[in-house]
Amino acid sequence: MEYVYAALILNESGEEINEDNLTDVLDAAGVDVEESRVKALVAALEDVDIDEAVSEAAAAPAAAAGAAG
Amino acid sequence: MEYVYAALILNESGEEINEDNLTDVLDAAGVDVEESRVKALVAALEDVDIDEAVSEAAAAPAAAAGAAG
Amino acid sequence: MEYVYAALILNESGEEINEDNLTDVLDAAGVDVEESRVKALVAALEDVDIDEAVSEAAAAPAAAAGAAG
Amino acid sequence: MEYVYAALILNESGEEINEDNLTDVLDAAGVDVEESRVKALVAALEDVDIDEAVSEAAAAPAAAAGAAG
Amino acid sequence: MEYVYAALILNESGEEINEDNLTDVLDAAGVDVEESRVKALVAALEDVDIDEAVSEAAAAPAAAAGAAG
Amino acid sequence: MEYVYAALILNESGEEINEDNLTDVLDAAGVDVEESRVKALVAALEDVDIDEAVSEAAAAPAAAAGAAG
Amino acid sequence: MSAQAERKTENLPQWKQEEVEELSELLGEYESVGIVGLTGIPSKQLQDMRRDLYGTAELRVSRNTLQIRALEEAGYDDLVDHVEGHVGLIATNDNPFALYKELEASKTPAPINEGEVAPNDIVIPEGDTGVDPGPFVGELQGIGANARIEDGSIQVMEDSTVLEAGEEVSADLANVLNELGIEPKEVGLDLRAVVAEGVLFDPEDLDIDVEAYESDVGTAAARARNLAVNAEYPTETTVPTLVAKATGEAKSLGLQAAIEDEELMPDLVTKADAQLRALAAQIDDEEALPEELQD
Repeated sequence: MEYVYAALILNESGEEINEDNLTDVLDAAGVDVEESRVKALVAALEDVDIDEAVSEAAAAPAAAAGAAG
Repeated sequence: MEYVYAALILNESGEEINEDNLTDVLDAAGVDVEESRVKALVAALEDVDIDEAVSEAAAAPAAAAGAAG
Repeated sequence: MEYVYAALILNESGEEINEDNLTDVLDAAGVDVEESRVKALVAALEDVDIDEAVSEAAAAPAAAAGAAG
Repeated sequence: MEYVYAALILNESGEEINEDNLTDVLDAAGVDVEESRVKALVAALEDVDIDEAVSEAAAAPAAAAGAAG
Repeated sequence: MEYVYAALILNESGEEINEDNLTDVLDAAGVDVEESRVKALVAALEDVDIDEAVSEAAAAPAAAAGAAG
Repeated sequence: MEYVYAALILNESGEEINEDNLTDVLDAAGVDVEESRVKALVAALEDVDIDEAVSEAAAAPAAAAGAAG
Repeated sequence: MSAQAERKTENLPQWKQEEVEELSELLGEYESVGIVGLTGIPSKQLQDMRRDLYGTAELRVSRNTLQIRALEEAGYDDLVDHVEGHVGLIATNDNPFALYKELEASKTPAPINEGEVAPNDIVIPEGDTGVDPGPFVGELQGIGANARIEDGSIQVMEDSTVLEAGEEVSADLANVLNELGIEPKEVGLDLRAVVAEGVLFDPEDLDIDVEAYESDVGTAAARARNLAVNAEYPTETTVPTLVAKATGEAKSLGLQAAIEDEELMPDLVTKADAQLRALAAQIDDEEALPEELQD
């Protein structure tokens, strides 16, 4: 999951989500970085609106919470 | 949320969640790190079982995802 | 809600929720304190288990966490 | 809640919700009126649109907290 | 609803819900009291468990408020 | 949560949410104030619309309550 | 006593005059006076009813002409039109709504006979009649019920209205109803009108919907709660809600601002996880997904 979190941090800091930046973040966290996964993630996120995806996680829980209650 | 993401990366890589490590990760992501937030985060996480918090979350998402869909 | 927030701070700090303490907290926050509202709150809280009320709110399921976005 | 009911009657009869009127209504109902509670109610209602406030659902605590969480 | 509110005050003050008491409360609130409505209310409430109806309303505030709207 | 409540009181009284004011409020409540937490709180709230964040807590309950029922 | 009434009374024999006077005096002693229908009540049962009312209301039966005179003398002219058929006078200090409720509750079902007029629609209910197959199915069909033989007995397929209110009961219908044990009449004191402190109430006015009042009580309570909570007025009832609301608000703020508070951390971690999963759900490439989230 650490690769995706790294992407989320970059998204918040406003830095570009590219191979170098992801690798830097993961390196700093002591992760043994796999280049192919970084590549794949960068490619996969190219067309994704991260803010929208993340905020959708926010929208649902009211219902979930209700159901849980 | 970037501070929380950073802590979660460290949690996954197995590194200690301390001020230095958090600062390194955030720095690498280009975050303008505020020492006080890092301190507060380390203190706040001291008694929290992160894996437990995550696995509880994992139980719910089905409902959430459905609603979000 | 400032009167209720003030009561909750006192509850967490372990201080007694009485008129003097509430007034002090609200004064410190620059609130133009109305004595009657303080009195009414103290009276209403007399028979209420505040921790129970708080923990009921906190029982908020994990799923809810996403809600905040 | 008798103080609140008294305010609601005055609201419906079109009389002003002030200390005197509230006291009169509560007196007539045999309530041992506490001045501070009357004052507090008048203060609390000062800037409130009563007709709107009565129909707006007051948070259902447990569930509400969940959603908020 | 002013007649019902008046009955609820009497219920809380522990006074009997009869024509005289209701009329007194409503009079004090400046309501132009209709005797037949008072009579009908007294007769109807004879068969209503007021405390139960009140606490049921508390259990489902959202729904109740909707009805009130 | 006392730090958060303190911020909420200041928000309602219209005072600035800065380190001094927060410390004053918490002091008055008998809280043993940690400077770094105060700093962290101020930093965390810097770009947050508090009223909006608070009102989101209020927005959900009706639905949640319904589902919970 | 009006002059006209006086004149009428003068023309009556002594015993009738006395009865009218006694009745009108009685009516004058009570706050409310009403007319009750007595149709179909056997005299023995009427005695019992009169006794049951003792302490609540006084029931008097007399010739209609005398009842009318008495009503006129006591100033209850509004009720005169309601003196029709087999009726009595009822007088009470009770709330007329309560009296109506009490009288309605005391009504009992009774069979209806050939030649009687149906007081309400007569319905043969859907279901198993419990009658073995035989000519009875034809009798049911003959009076207009949708009946057939099924599972070894005679069944009524749907609620069937076999006579409308105001129509006369035929011999065939009376037989069928008797066979099925259906008692379509409600027999008892039938309050037709009441004058209470000068106001005339008819049964429609008096038939209060207790459930509606009960729901009003709930609505009133909910509205008061809403107001108290929304106006932040603390009472024993609303303080738990206010506390919960304040807690919820603090939590909402804490989570949105990602405030580093020990209490909030579990939820913040959960939130981060939820966001990660939401983002992962947008990723099509398995290769790019964390192992935990690969299918």
